[in-house]
Amino acid sequence: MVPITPAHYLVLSASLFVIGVIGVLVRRNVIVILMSIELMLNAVNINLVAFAREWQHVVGQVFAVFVIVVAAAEAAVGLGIILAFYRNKETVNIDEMNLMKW
Amino acid sequence: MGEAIAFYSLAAFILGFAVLVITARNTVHSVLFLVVNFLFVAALYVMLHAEFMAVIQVFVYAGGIVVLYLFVVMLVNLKRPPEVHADPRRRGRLGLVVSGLLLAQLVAIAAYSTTQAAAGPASRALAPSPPVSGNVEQVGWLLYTHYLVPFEVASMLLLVAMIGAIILAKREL
Amino acid sequence: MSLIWLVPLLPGFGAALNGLLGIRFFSKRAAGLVACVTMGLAFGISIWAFVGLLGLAPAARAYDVVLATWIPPIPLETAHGIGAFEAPWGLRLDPLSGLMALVVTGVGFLIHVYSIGYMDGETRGAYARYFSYLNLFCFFMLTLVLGSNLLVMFVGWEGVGLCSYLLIGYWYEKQSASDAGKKAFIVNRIGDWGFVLGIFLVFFTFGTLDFRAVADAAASMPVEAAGFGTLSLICLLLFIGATGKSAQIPLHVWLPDAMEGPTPVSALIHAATMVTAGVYVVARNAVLFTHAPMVMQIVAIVGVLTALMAATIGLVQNDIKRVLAYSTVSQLGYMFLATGVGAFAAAVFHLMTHAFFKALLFLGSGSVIHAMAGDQDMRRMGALKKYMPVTYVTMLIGTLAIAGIPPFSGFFSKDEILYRTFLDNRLLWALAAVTALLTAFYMFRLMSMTFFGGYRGPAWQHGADAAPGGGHGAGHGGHGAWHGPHESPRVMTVPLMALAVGAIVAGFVGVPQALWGNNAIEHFLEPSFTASAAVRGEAVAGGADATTDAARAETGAEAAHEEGGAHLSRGAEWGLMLFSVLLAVTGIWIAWRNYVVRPQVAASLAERFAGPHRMLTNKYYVDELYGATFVRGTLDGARGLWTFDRRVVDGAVDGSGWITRLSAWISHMLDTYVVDGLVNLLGWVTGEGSYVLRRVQTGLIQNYALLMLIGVFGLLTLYLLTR
Amino acid sequence: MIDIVVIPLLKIVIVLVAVLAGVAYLVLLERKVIAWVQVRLGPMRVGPHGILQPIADGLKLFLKEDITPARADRWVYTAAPIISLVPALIVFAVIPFGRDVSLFGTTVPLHIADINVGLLYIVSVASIGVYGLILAGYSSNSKYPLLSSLRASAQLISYEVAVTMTLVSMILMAGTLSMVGIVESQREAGLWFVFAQPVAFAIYMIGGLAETNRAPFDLPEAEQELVGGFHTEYSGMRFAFFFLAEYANMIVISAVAVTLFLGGWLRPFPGVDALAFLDVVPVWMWFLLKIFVFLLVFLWIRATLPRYRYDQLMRLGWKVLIPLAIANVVVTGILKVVL
Repeated sequence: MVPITPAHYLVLSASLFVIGVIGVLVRRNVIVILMSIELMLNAVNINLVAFAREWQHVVGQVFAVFVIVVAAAEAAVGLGIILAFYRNKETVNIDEMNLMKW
Repeated sequence: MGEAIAFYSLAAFILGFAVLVITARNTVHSVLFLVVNFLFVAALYVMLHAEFMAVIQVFVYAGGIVVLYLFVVMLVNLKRPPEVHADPRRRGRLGLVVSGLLLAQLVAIAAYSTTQAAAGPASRALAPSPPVSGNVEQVGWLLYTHYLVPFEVASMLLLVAMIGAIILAKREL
Repeated sequence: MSLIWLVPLLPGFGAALNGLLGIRFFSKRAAGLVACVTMGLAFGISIWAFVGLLGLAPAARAYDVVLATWIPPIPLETAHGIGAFEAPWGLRLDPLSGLMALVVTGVGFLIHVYSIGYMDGETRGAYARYFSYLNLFCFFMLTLVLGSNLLVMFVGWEGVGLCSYLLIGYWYEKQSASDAGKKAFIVNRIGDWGFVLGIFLVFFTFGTLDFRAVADAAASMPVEAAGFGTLSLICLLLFIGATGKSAQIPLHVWLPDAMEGPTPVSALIHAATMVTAGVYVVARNAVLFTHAPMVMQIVAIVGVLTALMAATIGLVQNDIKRVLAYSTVSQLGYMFLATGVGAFAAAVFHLMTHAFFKALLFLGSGSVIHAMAGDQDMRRMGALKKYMPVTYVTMLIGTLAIAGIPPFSGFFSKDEILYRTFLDNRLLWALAAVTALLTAFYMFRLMSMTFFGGYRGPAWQHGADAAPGGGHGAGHGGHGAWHGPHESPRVMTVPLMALAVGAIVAGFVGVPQALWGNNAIEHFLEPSFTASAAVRGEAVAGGADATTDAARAETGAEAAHEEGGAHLSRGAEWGLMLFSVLLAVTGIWIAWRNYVVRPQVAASLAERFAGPHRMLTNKYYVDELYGATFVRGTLDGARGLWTFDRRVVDGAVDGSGWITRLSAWISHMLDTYVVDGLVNLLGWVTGEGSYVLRRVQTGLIQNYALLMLIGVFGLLTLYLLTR
Repeated sequence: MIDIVVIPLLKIVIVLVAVLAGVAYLVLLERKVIAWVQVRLGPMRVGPHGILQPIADGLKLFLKEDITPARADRWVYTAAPIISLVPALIVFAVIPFGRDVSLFGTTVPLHIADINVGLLYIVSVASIGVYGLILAGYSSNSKYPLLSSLRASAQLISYEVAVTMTLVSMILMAGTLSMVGIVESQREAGLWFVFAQPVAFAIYMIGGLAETNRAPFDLPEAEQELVGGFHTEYSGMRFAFFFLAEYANMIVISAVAVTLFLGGWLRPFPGVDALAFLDVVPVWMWFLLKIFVFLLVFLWIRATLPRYRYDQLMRLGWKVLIPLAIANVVVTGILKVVL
């Protein structure tokens, strides 16, 4: 059985990332889309931590911390927007969030 | 050996739950799957000897953010299901295809990169290596010395996000 | 004598009172009273001053009053370096001005009184307006007369011109009246042009405008016997002004038309005073004229020709006032003839007597017109003797006076003139004699047609029909019906009598030695016509020619009582007198024979000499000539200028404006279609392009995300391919 | 092999059994104490003075029919009790009961695992526990549970902040995240941190009451308003799980408080040698004793204080405790730098 190299983690995170992308592109529920974004961020984090492990240096984890911070902020604001929108239009369907167009 | 088993099983769980997250009809279920997914990611971190990251993952993601999701879902989801009204102009399938292509490309890159010699040592000079031992100590040392300014900026970002969320979510100010 | 400044100011005050308040507030009686009282006071003051003047020694008979400084000294360029141009409000009383003031105030006063009755028909405002004009005229006339320098005189000069205009056009509703006023004014302007130039030249030559100073300065200059020098030019210019004011050829045309004014106005302004201003000016500058013999000749010729022409015209006129007007012109001609021959005293003498009898005649004619309810045509009169005896008698006296029948005043003055002319130039004397004959003839023609023969006027019912001829001058216009010819009210007859007395006695101040009288008026006036004694002395010391000049200059004033020099024997003088009287009698007899005994003869004569008759009736076509030349020329020139203005100047202006508009239009088009076009094109392109581009803007977030993903894919591909 | 697999497994079993038994008897203890406070006798039937009452309850719950409401989210409905119980139990993995002891010739540390992020581990696991409440309320498809679950979770999250802040100040004091390390640091410091951090202790106590939904913060299961709280629809073993989870949480809170503030297994005033005779008592006895005292205090408070109103609850949490905790952290940091 081959040893676990960073390539494995790369493939893993890539797959997770792509799954998040698919979620973003396919689902119409805004909340799910946000969650997919969280998935993508996690993929990134996996990469960071994996390379931190690979290089025996925690800088990657530090970056991961920042990523988590960003994720938290994004979640808070995004969900606030969703709530506000929901109060006005009684929907979370992204296909109905198409006011900003010609 | 054991590492391989752990990795493959964890990877399988992570990807499986991720797929469940984006495929579950019920939003609450997908939120739950997300939590489980995060927990497995945390386990992966533990396997990578990043205990701090693991705990933070659980604490912040599972314990904070996702709870927020759950609240929003409960506040929002009690009305009609959101899946009605699909806009025909949306290119869902094309998205799938492109995503697949992207995955293939990324995997290709990863496979290609393994054949190359790791450019590690050069990059290791990015940041000073902490003089302390222990995961948490090292992370903290870096955060409060070399990455102090980004740290403060991050705190500012959080503050701003908090205020913005309050403004947005509050019905009347 | 120290109150002399009141003489002009009193009438001025009256004029102001009547003009400012009277027109609105005064009753007729009040207005008339104001005017007459002011004039009466002026008359009294002038008499008193005159008496005071007589009380002085002949050499010192001059009294100056300076009311105020009008123009402070201004340095101006003159012939002798820089001179101070100044003009005080100065009045001078000397024999000449005293006499003139006496005449003006006296006759003026009587005419004021007369006007009270004559203008009775006017409405209250017009009445006050008339009297304010009349007073204003007297004010200016007296300023003219008493002014001590040319500028003050010129003020009066223009003022009387103004008043003449106002009074001729008094009935301004009548087109002919206003036209006549304008005519008089414009013709006078022509004369005044010369007069002003004369004043300028006087100042430039002598550096002063004071008469006395000018006279003294001129006395020390040589007589321009041969050439035509500065003095001659001055005299010519002044004479032009005189012709304008005194209706001499060629500016005589305005006077007959001036008869459109009320008859008292004709009497005062156009017979007694204003028209004689020209004579007064010439006499006032006697010294200058004596130093310009050539101009003297011109003056004499103009005078005699004017006299003759006016007399001939007067022969055939049928309008009673026009006849008198032409006779006035002719008498003025006599006066200028006198000045021309150097007999200034005789001229002033004739001026005085003429003022009396001509004013008398005019007022009489006014009375007649009054009686005829405004009709002035003698052909519709006749046999008025029995209706208005007072008028008849007074007018008869006036006529005899003008005809030169002794012992009336006209005889002395006219005979003096004829005598002096005879001494100076036989030809002129002949013409003057013929004029005398004609004068006698047409005056008695007037008398005959008016008072003798049968009544040819319109019939009248007692109190039935309205006055014919509109009766603008008719005192009875006020109370409707015309009751036929009748004597005028006392307020009009009394002045007539007074003037008649004047016409009789005025001559006795100048009885010649030939009739054992001493020519008092000449001696009295002499200082006014000569330079002051001192100047004369140094002029004598100045050299032979100067002395001869002085002597020659003084002949005009002294030859009459000098033994020797240009003089005739007493017998010859008698002969001349008899001859002139004979001429007058002949004229009277012809008139009597033709118009009273056998009136048809006149008509037959008119038919036989139709051409000359027509020419005379049309006044030698002078008006037509002027109308054809000057008026038409002026009008055509004005029209031409107007056309030029409209075509060329306005054309240029309009053209520039048009060009501006065109360019503005062009730039507007440019702006609209090019500039805006570009802008709109840009906007259009943007809009159309956005139609295409906004297709991308689907509002579907996931499509945007998909685009992002494709971008990432593309970038990665690029990365892979390029590394 | 033994000390890698067998001994940890033994320890886990012992701890689980002890905790569950403790929970069972804690219920009895509560009933008795409140009865005494209210001058009653409490359960007296089963066994002498109702000693066997917990067993009877357990049997009853075990045998009771397990009802799932119609149109409930079945999976979640099933998962919710487990999700709420498991965190409460796995927290004990890092609680040290005492110094290493040697028996049978091998030194055995009296804790299951000593990880260097122990405190964070506790916090994060506790934060997981909230899912149990929310999902229970959501999945039972009934309004009372839903409301109470929302209340409970909101309350939990709000007070968690304050509690975490106090823990931060404790970490500042100890300079480590490991529980053992904290106890050791207290021993070295020679006094319990409760004396060094009275404010943090008070905040932690109040926050602990709130997190465990105990009186006076027991709004989520306020019988008067919401019939029974988030587990109204539950019955049988699932209900038992919730029950266990709640009381286990009480014990967890007490254990953590003891470890952080009361010196864990240390005897009173460890710095004073005059009291060395107290060391005759085994260390784990000290630990259990302190926990017992804590639990008594819990019960005592419940029996004494009335319930808060919801707005009062939130005001206390957000406007008093959190600012106070932050201030405490700041002051502590400053003091650490200065001293």
